[in-house]
Amino acid sequence: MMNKACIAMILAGGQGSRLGVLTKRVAKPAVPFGGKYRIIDFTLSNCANSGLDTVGVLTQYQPLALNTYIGIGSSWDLDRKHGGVTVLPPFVRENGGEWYKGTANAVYQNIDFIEAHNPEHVLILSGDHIYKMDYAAMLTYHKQRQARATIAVIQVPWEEASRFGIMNVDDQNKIVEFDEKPANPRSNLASMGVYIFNWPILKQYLEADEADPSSSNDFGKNVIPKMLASENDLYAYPYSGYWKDVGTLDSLWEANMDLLAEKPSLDLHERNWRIYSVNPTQPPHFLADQSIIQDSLINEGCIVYGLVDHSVIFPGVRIGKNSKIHDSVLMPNVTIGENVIVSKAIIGSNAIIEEDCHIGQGDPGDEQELTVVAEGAHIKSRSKIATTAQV
Amino acid sequence: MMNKACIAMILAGGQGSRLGVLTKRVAKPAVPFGGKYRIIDFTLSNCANSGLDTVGVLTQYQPLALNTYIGIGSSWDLDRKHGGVTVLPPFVRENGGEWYKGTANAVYQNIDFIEAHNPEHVLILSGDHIYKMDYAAMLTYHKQRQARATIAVIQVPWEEASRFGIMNVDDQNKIVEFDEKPANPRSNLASMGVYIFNWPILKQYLEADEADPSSSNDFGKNVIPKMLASENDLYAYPYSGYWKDVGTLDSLWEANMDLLAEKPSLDLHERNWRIYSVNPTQPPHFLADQSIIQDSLINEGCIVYGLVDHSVIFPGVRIGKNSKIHDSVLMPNVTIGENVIVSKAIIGSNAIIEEDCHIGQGDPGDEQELTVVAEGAHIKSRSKIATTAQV
Amino acid sequence: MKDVMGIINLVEPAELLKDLTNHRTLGAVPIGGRYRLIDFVLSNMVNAGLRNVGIFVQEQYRALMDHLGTGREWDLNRQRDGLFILPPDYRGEERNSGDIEILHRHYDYFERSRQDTVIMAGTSMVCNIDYQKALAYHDEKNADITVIYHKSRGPSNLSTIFSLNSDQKVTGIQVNPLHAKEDNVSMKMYIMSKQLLMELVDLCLCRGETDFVKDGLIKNLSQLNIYGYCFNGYVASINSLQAYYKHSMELLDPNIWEELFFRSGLIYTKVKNEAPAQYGHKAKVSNCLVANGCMIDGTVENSILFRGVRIQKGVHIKGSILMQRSEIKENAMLEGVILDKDVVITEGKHLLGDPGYPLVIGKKTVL
Amino acid sequence: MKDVMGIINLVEPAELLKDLTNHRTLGAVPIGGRYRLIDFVLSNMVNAGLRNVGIFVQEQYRALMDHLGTGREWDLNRQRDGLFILPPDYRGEERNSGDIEILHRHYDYFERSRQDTVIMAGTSMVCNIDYQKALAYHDEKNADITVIYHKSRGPSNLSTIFSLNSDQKVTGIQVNPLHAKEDNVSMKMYIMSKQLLMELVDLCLCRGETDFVKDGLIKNLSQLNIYGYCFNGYVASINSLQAYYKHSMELLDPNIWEELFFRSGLIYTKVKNEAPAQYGHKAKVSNCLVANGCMIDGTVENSILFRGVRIQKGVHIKGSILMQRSEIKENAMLEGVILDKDVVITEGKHLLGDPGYPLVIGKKTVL
Repeated sequence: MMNKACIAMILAGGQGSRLGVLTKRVAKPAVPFGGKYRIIDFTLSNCANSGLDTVGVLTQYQPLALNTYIGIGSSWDLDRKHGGVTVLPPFVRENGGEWYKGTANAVYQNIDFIEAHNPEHVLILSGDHIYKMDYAAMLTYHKQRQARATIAVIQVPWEEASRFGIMNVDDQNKIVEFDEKPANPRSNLASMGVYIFNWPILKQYLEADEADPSSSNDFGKNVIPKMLASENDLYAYPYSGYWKDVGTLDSLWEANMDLLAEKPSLDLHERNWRIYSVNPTQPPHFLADQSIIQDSLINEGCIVYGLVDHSVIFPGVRIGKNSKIHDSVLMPNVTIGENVIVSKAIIGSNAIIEEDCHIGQGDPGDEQELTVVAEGAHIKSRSKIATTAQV
Repeated sequence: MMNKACIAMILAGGQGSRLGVLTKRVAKPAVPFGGKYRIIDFTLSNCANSGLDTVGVLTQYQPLALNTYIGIGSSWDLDRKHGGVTVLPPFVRENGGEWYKGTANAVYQNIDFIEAHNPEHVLILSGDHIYKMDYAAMLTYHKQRQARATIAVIQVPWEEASRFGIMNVDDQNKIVEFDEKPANPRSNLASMGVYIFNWPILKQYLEADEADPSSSNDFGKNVIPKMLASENDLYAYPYSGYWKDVGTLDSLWEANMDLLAEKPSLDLHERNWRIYSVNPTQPPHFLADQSIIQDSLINEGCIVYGLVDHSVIFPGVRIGKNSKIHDSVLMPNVTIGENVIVSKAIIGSNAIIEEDCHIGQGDPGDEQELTVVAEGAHIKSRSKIATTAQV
Repeated sequence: MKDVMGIINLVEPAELLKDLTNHRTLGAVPIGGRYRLIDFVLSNMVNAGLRNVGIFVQEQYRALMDHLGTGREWDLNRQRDGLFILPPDYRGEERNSGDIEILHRHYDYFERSRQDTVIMAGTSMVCNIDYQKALAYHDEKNADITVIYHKSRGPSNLSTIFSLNSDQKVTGIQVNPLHAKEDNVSMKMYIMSKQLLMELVDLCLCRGETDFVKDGLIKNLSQLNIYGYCFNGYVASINSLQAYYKHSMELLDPNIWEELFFRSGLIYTKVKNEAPAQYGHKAKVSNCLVANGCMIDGTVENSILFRGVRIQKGVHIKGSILMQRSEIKENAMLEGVILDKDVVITEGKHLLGDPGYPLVIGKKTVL
Repeated sequence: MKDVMGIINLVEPAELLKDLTNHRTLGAVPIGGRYRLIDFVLSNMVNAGLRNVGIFVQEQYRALMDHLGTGREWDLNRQRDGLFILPPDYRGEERNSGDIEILHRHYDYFERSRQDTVIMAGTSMVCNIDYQKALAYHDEKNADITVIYHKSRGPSNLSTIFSLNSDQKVTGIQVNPLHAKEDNVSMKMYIMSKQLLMELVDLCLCRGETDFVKDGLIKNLSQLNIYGYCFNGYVASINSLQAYYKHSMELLDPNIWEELFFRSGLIYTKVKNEAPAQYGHKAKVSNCLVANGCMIDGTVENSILFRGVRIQKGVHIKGSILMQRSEIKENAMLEGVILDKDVVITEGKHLLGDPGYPLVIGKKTVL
């Protein structure tokens, strides 16, 4: 097998419990996003577009949907003879099996997989961020500086900085300090959870981390701080562009709404950096005579008789006559009956909303909380769902 | 997704500890066999040749080699858009993760996978048997008899019957009794570990089995006996042809030697029932001027300067001048120096035997025990390895 | 299940679609917002379980090869069986016309294939048909050949018409009659044994005959048991530019949309990884089919927009078909127009065609 | 890494291989026990990281299409880029000969491709070359075109010969000279920018010229910076039946075997799922290359056996090349013979050719 200069390991094992009902049966990276995609599409497409052709996806929680979705990787042109996508679940060794204890432990347990490709560098990625990034450019940056590790960073609003892992850097972008969720941040450069390591060095730290019983075996909490304590050449790679950690229902909703700006900062139409995904087999959508659509994204296979305003509509959605959808996200195959009002809501896949329902707290334009209807829910006619609680 | 009439579940999780050093780093279904194949190729090829296109492979022990080997299933033409091969490792649910406790539990834990394909029938297979079988014919048999379950059986020599699960059948092939490894067998019809179930019925029994705390969650020990106790219509499907459970080193060696008969009962050349496998990229093998080859199988990429007699040679093997190989199996990329004698041995992949070594107990033709050299072993020159112990 | 192979015969008169077939074979003509004509017959075959499909092409088939690629979208990228594009591969000698010769050139493809039964079809009949039912009918009738037809009372001069007796046996065949008495219009789909097809091809060729229907079927009608299988679903026969426009507009009926795309199976096509269609603040769109990748900020009625069409503010479009990546700049107005791929309509331009004579603008035109 | 596309030009004089190219293009000629000529150049390109390869075919390319399939074996079955077989796709008009016209017919393929640099090669030069080194040389010399050559003192009448100055700049090109002074033999591999290739093709075409080397290179030699890159490895130039036989026999040298199949990368080919070769009790085989699927129970010396060859008891074979699925019945004797695919030699038959004039038995012959 060819020596692979750089391979990518995508951490996709998290349950994403803050996404509530949306992750009851699927892992967070498999949650639908943007009218067409699943969250992990962005990371996988970044890999494909960056020319990386060996990608390990570390799964643990409810992997079936993700496994089935990733399949043989052909949607991202990653169905390669050598390399390609490999889904890496926990497994049993001669002396028994062990679940992944943390992000670093997950990679540690797959040292054999990495060594089989004999890479110079390993790129560690999260499967649950929305962004477009050329990892090849980051690798060049890493090599030019002869860094031991490089961490991609983004400027976040100062008031949010304490939610992130914050880097303090010198004028060469060398990292001098790393604060995980600092109460009083001294910089607003947040780690994006995108790391490039020289493999021999990472391997050594993973082994040391594993041997440390007090470690929680996490990259951000353990491995990076330990590296910073003993190594000099860790660099921050400044990124500017759209980046969103869709860790909560509100941020998931916001990220969807971000796509509806006149010139969204995340351009899904860019021809040289396509976001690949599994394309369902659906005809173009049909808009009926009485339909009104504006400021929205609509995918194929939908039939719309009603009004869609400032919303994101996934494939196979049916919207009945006189129904009005405002500021909402309708996931695949949602059925909306007639005379329904949906306002600031996320409706999970395959949910059925019968006629004359009102989903959401108030009228469009009002300041409201988000309403979430679970995957597969069946809301009977004339129901009112207007709570912050998730149905 | 189309309703799949029948899907196959291959049990490939076993460690195969009786194969000793050969399964230290790979699961038993991934052990090389027949100069070219891995054991699981036979089951996968049977599936492909029987027209089954949805196959789940249940893995647990050291799955990396198997995962990498099966890859996207394209070697067996199972890289399909719908269905194809899916590797199914244990995983974590909302309430935690659980390893596979037994064969029945492994299938139980993947009920979601099976239901996603909505099959009428489920075929349960083992990944560690060597045989060719048309499962479509067995399914027809099952349907014709309107059976609840059908179990493939083969006549074994009476003196070996007590090693197997033995079926006692009536003159309609209806199973009246099942004895797991009986001391005094009343029939010599052994279960081949090939079962067809009507899915709704199997599901019900799997759920009942799971609820039974005293069960060891095994098809042979628990599910089949329970079914027999309460159902009428279980049939035996008589199979005649080559079938071998390569559960021990001796049986693995024997199965390899079986291929060297003038008309082997397992025909690897049959054009209408090809055994598919991952083909390494190797040129035709080269036999030098002084080489002598007889009664042997030799794969591509080998260079032979010595003598090969009644042996099975995998790809990439190099055999030096004046070396003699008798009654042996040389797995991929073994290097044999000059003046080496190998007699009744299995040499694991990538092993290096330096010049002037003697591997094996005696001279060819003598009654000898099998010698096994581990994968990657490096035997220094002038060594004598002649123990039943595995190096 | 019986093992059946598919033959898609692209030796079809394509000139009738005028500008749309200038640089592409009939099967490659775009339709329905994201498909090409061949997608329907090919998907129907795949949905009926066929795993070996040979596509006999004659000329202008490059766009078709691009579209089909490795056959992955139809799950036909296989080691054994799969999708075979069979070009004529001339060497020096003069070409004849007619499908017999093309079929004969690939005799070894038939020999090599393991299947006994053949479904042969063209691409001009757009429908969603369950071939399994027709195959069952073929067996039940013990027919030598089963021809599939539908009932249609339109002009017959571009159709093949069958006469049938009460048992559905074909008693007469007329090719392009000016005034047909019957309304049994051939869908140009044939089921027969591979053996019989090979015999008919060989027989015709050695007599110097060229046409499968006129020479192979009509001349042997008395010796063959040919039965008609009536398909009752929606059929769009794309045999003229007018028919192309008319049937395209019919897709704006949600019942036909449902039937054609979902009835017996899904219709597969090449994947493009386009984002969902984006509607701007000024968008007013009604009674339209819209594919992914479109960006719409104008008014569009009764129209079909293919993938990646861009419509700016102030634009007004009625009763038109806009193929892939058309771009309509501010304040342009189109009615009764068919734009081929990559057409740009500049600011303020007005174009007006007629449903009976739609205006076709050629590929890559900037107007 | 630079993004480079590959062009494999099959507009090559194939007649020189006589019976072996009766029904196949040169690139499809079997060689080395399991390969076809095209496998070498295609694998070299893939091993150098090329992900977009266009294969320009002219005629008799059906066997080639079968062999290449979806491109999976070369990992070129991709959504973006991949393997493109580009047939001439004539429409009515008369064909010219020459590679310029074929290249021009697929101008849009060049336009559509994202790569800036092109490696163009034929299939007659069998070698295992690291194109990355040649690409680095091309950059270092800042060449307009880099031509790859090797040193060879054989007869030059079937070769293109370069004259070079001390800086390796090409100062003269001779096509098939009877008596060449230099030994810089072209390997018919060219590196240049896509832009320049398109310009040269366009320039030649609009002047009515047909040949890339004679018209594109020689006539523009003074305006272009053409540099020669010398390849020092093993090269088999398959330009005649004698050369085919001679170079095939050279593969029985283990050093050449190692170099050709392992040196800079592996050589990929179509997979057949044959069992390992089986040697019987009476087998006596020495100095041979043997592919999988063979069953041998006779004596074979200094020969090459392709996949699935069957050799019965009492057979004696010397200095011969037996292609796929040849079957040699008991007591037959062959020497200096090339059997094309699927040949059957019946019991006791004797055949004797000469190394300088090997006897070729055509495909599917039963003798």
